[in-house]
Amino acid sequence: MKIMTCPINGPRLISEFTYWGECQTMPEPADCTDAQWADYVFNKSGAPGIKHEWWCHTPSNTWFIAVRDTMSDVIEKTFLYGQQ
Amino acid sequence: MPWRLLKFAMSDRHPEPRMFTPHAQLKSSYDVVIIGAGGHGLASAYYLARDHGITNVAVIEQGYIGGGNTGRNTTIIRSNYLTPEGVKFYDESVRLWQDLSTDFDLNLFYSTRGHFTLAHTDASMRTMRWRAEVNKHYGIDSELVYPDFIQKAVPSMDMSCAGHAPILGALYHAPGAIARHDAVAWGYGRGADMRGVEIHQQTRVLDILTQGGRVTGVKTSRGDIACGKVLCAVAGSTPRILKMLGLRTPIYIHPLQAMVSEPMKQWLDPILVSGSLHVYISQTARGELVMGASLDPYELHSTRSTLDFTESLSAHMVEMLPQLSQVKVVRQWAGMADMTPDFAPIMGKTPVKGFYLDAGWGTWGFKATPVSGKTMSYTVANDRTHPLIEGFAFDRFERYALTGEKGAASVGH
Amino acid sequence: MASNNSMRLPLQPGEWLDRGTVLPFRFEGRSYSGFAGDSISAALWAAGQHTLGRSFKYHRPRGILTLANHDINVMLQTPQAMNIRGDVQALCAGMELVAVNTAGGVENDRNRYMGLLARFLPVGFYYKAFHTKALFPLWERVIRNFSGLGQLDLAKPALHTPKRYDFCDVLVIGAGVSGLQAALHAARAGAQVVVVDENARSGGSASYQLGGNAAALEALRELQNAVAAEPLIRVLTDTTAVGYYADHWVALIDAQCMTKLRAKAVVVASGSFELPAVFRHNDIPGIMTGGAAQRLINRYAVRPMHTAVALVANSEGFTAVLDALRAGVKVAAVADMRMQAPACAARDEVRAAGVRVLDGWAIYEAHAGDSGRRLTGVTIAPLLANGDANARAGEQVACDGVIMSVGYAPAANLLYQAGTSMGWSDTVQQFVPATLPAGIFACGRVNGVYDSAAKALDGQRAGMLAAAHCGFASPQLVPHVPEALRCPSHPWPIVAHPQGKNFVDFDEDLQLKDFYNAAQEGYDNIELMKRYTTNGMGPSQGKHSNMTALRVLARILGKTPIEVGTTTARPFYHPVPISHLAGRGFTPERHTPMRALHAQAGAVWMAAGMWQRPEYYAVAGRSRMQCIREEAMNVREKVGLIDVGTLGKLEVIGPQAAEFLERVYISRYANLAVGMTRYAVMCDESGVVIDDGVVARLADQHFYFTTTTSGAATVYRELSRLNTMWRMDCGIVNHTGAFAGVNVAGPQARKVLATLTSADLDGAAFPYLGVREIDVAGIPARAMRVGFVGEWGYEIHVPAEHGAALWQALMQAGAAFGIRPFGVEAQRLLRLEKGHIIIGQDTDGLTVPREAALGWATKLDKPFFIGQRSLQAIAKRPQKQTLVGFTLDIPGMDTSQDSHPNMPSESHLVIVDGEISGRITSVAFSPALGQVIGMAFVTPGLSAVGTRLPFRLTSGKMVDAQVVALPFYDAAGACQKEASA
Amino acid sequence: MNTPVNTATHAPRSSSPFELAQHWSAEGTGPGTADLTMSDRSLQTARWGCKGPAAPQWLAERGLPVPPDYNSYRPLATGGLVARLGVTEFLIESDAPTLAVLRRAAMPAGKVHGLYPVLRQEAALQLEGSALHTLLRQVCSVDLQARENPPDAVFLTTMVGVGVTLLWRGDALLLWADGTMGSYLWDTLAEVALGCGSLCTRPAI
Repeated sequence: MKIMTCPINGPRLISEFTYWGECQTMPEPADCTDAQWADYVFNKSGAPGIKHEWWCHTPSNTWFIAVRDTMSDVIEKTFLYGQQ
Repeated sequence: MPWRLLKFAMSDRHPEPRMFTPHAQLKSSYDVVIIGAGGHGLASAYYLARDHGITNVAVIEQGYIGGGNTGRNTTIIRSNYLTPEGVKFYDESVRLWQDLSTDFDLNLFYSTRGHFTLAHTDASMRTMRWRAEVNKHYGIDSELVYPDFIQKAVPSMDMSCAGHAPILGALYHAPGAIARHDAVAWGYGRGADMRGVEIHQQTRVLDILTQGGRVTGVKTSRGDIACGKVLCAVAGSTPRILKMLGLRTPIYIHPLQAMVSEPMKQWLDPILVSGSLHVYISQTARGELVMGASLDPYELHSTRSTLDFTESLSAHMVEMLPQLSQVKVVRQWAGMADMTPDFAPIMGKTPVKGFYLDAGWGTWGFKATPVSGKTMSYTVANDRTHPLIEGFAFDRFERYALTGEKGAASVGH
Repeated sequence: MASNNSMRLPLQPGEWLDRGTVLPFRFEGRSYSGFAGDSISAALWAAGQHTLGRSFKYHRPRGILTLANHDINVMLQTPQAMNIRGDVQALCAGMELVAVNTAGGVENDRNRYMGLLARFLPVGFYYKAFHTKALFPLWERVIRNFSGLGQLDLAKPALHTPKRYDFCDVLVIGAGVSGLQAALHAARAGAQVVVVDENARSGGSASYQLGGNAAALEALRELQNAVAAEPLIRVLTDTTAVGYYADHWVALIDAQCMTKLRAKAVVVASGSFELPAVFRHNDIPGIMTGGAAQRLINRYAVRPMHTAVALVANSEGFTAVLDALRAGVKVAAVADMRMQAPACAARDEVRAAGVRVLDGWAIYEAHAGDSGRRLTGVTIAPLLANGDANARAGEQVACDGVIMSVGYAPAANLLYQAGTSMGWSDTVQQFVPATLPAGIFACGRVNGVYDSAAKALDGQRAGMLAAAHCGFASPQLVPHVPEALRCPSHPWPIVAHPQGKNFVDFDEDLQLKDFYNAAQEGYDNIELMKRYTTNGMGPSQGKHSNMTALRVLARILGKTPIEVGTTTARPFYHPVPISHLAGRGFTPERHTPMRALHAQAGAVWMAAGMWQRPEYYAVAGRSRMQCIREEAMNVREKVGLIDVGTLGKLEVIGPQAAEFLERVYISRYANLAVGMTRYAVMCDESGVVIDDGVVARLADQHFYFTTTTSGAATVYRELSRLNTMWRMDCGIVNHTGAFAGVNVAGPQARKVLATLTSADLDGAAFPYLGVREIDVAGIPARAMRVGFVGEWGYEIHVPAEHGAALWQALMQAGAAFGIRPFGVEAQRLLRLEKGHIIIGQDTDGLTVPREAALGWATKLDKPFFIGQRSLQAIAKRPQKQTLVGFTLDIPGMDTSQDSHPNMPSESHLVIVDGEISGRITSVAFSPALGQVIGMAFVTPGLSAVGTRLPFRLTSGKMVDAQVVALPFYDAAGACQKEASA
Repeated sequence: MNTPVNTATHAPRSSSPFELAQHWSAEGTGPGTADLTMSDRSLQTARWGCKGPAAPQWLAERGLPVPPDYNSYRPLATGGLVARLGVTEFLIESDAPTLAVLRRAAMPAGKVHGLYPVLRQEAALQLEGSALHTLLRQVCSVDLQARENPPDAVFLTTMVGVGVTLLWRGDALLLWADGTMGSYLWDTLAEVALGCGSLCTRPAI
């Protein structure tokens, strides 16, 4: 099974983790149109590429960021939010 | 012995003509370019040529005919959906399915087996009754059945699922069927080919050319093509193509895996699906058991296999059907499912004039092959959205007008 | 009739038999005996039994082909198991074997006439006919009855085998000479090594390819001893590496269980598959590969045949001939397909033995007697430049066996799975690794290395590099492996024949012409050809046929094999029983600390996610529904006790705790007074309702709040993520499992609690919706005045270790007041009477607050909350549906019954003017109100109080309900709070 | 208002809230002779926890040995231990009075900025014996006996589908899991253990 390396708990089976999805930047709710907001809520950059994603090591409830190639499934690095 | 087979006995040379004409190169322009020679793309080409007289069409395929999800799915065909738009759409599809073998003069092994969606909780019983009521309202043969009925259909099933998830009932859909998936693409391909459509395999789309928000052509690995209309029917590759046009959709790609057993004598008539256990199983005409589960848990644009998939699928299978312990699995594989947030496809026109989308097929695309071809060919030919697919419009998300199919896709098969 | 052992040889130097242990068994009703160490096929062959199976499509007699673990000519059935492969499956005493897929036995299979129909059954025949809509179901039944191999025993109980995890530095797959050398040198560098081999013993081809020279075994024995003496090496025989997965995760299968092994590096030394030659009738029993003949002789001490003709194209073939000669086989002729065969010792030895060797000859066709069950001879003929045989110049040679040794295909399945890109070597005429992924190494035949000295060096090289990859000292000197000088595989081991029956894929009965015809029909792409012909789709997954099919396609297209490419090699390398994959199957269950007490009280359990909860408490002589209604009435009239410990229980602490809650729930909490609680609804970003609960403010910076039972884990996880991102000055604690919780409710609730606490329970001191930290029965507790079930009630939370004590204390104290425990169903009824929704039942995946009558709770004017912006957008759009309450009178309904023909169920539809206009989300008979009540989503036009709602029942019958205002019971809330409040 | 909620020594406690007791010594073999001994420590030692950015400093100020590394532990002279779970969360096992002092100092929640008290009600087990290796190979995907593991390591992982906290104390493996999973975990480990040899189950002594 694939290994994911939690910045705190180290390398573990990826089944110990919960995938959330790609990190997004929220538009300022006050000054964006309904359509812009819907784009943020629903649309994704679905094409393959190297993405920053939220992952959680479930047993320890550790959230972190994984930089992953969604084509090759190679995980380039993982780090705690804000530490990169 | 049907006469058709006699030909083979009589003639020393193989009498069958070529199904797909090879084309040395692409023409400089076509009326319509269809990206993707899977079931949906070829069906659209077929109906464009047959029903709308548009034959100057090129189907561009980066791999080979039917090599994508058409050849990787578990071939289940049903129409017992949850929303009116879903039910009407898939019902039309099932109607078309039943005549395809004759239309094509090619046996698709369309086999009506009956389809059980098992419910293990009262919550899912509510969903099943909801689906049954909506289905019946639109004349679909679909009903809520109870354990005794299910046990009769599959006497060897452990109704308690090893005591972990007792079966309370099921949605039974008598018309539920399976078919030989590759043959569907071949049939549509041959039909389109006979009517003058060009199928270009091993041809990769590099870019889609536009001018003033309207499609003007396609750049491919074998040269550029001018065309006013492009239909994109590429399932797992959809986001990659849309990126060329700067179009954003909610579509996300997760692998969907399946596995197949050694052949054995027939014993399983119906198709079984369990939402709670996330498994489904049916037996092919060859005697193999085809088994699948729910989507992989994270985005991946690859068809790699995982061991944990076979482990959890097997564990759940054995709870439901203990005798499977002794069955051997010979092969596992995967496809790339293009999922949407409301478990309904995205079909029809897009913000780019002349660019039509047939995507968001997640885990339910195979059963929709004929009706997608029908409705998309209509939409492309008339530049007018076919009534059956109005609910699946590209812009429904920004209108917060999602379809309510989510409830139907506990496990989307 | 008892069997002889006519083909058994005297003791062989390397044999695997324990001749002391005789194993009697039965095959197709006849008695046989073999020795411990025999494979089933070997034991039958030793007894002169030649028809061991029937082919898949034409039901042709089949015998031994390769004996290499992928020989599906022999698929057997016992009362215990199906699809047993006789080629390597160890013989056991008392086996009751029959061949699969025959009608009336393997000798006189009534389906053999299928062979006569061959002309009518061209490639893809089943696509070409039988599809008249009316007739297909009939044809299909016929086809389904023919298809399939073994018979599944439907009565067989589940088998629970354990699964193991394992770890090592270097995993070596294949215990042949190169694999053992790799293991030895990796271990000597300090690596922990595991070696696996699918065979019963290590040694690989070196253990049977002796070339008539038993001394050849000595070198192997030394190597095996060196490995055995190395403490860092574990050798696992009878163990198959069936799949390679990400990050060197390899599935190992043995008879007992699956082991999931994590290695730091993997050496693939899996050898090669010997390929059958293609000529007419190449499947008659008696025709086998050189490897099969040598395994029979040197492992199982069985003479493969009396008189042989050998068809060879490599020196391995001559070693097989030498082994055969030593075993007393008369070799009538050797047809060497090569025009000029390179000099080779074995070849000279064969000539020296007086055997006739014809260069540039091949077998044109084989001849059978005894209705195809027995080989009687072959026609050999010289080859023309184009690879065809010149039949006219041919001659017939009598023989009862053929030894084929014309080439190999690498057993590269795991290399492909690992992502190796393979290249083509003209020198050895096979695919060899071009680019290996990090940590993957290959050696031996799979790496294109065939000469034994070179194989040893190649193994040493791979072992040293693998150890170095794991961080052990890099080797000073990595041995150089000499280039191959000879070619073990013939580029075209195929002889065309006008009448066909020259099989390429034995699993699927595919003949040479099928491939030409498929290509003619347009399936001239390796993947399409596979799918159309079904080549490689059988049980052996094309291990003996894929390479030949690829050669045929390459010739048709005028391309090189590398241009044609291969089909994707996926797991499994070898079939795996589902029992092994399933293992024990762990299904975690959660219980509150009151579990035993519920059981004593007669709880009937229901699953709520992982939790087990009392649905209701059974009472003798009462129906389920009676129990539920009586439990509910007892709450209305006296007092009831329910275990609510499964609710999610979270805390948020810190200066920004209130602000945090305001951002994740739709209501306000900054203005919530200390000591008070407030209902809380959570939405997702799109404004859909996803969870609800109660927020209690214990201190200015300390909030305790509940979530739904099913939502607890995900809500806690998502809140943690949000706070990781928001960096607010507060912390979230998950106390779901740490606290037990009960709700004591009913007119007598206060009196019951009063007997257990010193706290002031007066409405003024402890008002409705208040929260207090008090002692209950000496247990420190958090008590909340809640109204979920619509009576005066206290939700009491205590540390889990005191949960059982709390429950017992309340039941004892309540006895005098007629307390009864009530379950989930009674609670659902009670809350319905109060018009309280249940998230997930009275809402669905698209419900926004205003639709679920939660508009009052939604504070769109707050600075921010999750879902707010979407709700603002949605607010501008027309509402699709509204949740309303309804009542329905069913005159003369027998309330002791669970249901009534006129009683609607949840999910029944509202039908107005033939259109679907709504759906019931909750419905029940209310004993308190004496009528059927419920909630339904309806189109806004139907939401006005008094509107008639026509429901369609399952039967199709229509019943009318009335829209009424919510709640149904005690609208003023007089029962649950003091008049003043 | 806001008196600390936690294990109060005077409060009545059910024999074992995790219902492990009923299975004690079901298999009969004595601790000395069994291949595997499984003990229920749930109620044998008092337990308390806290987390938050201020936690390490705060514990140090109270004279507790704060493990410097994430996921490591320090033994207490009294026989208990301080385990650091991740970055700023701590699980403390000690005698009730010691913990009561800590608890009072931390309460009411919010009093100490950046310190969040955690009520610890885990099922706590101890596993030891010659068959332990065989058992772990079947239930844990982490190589707990790997050469490179530091002796004071704490592991947060899953076992038979349950989130667990693990550490080695000598040859014995200490295990904590959510109390509501306690009986499932106990039963399942016992079942697997029986497949690995003789088993002795008992309350911790």
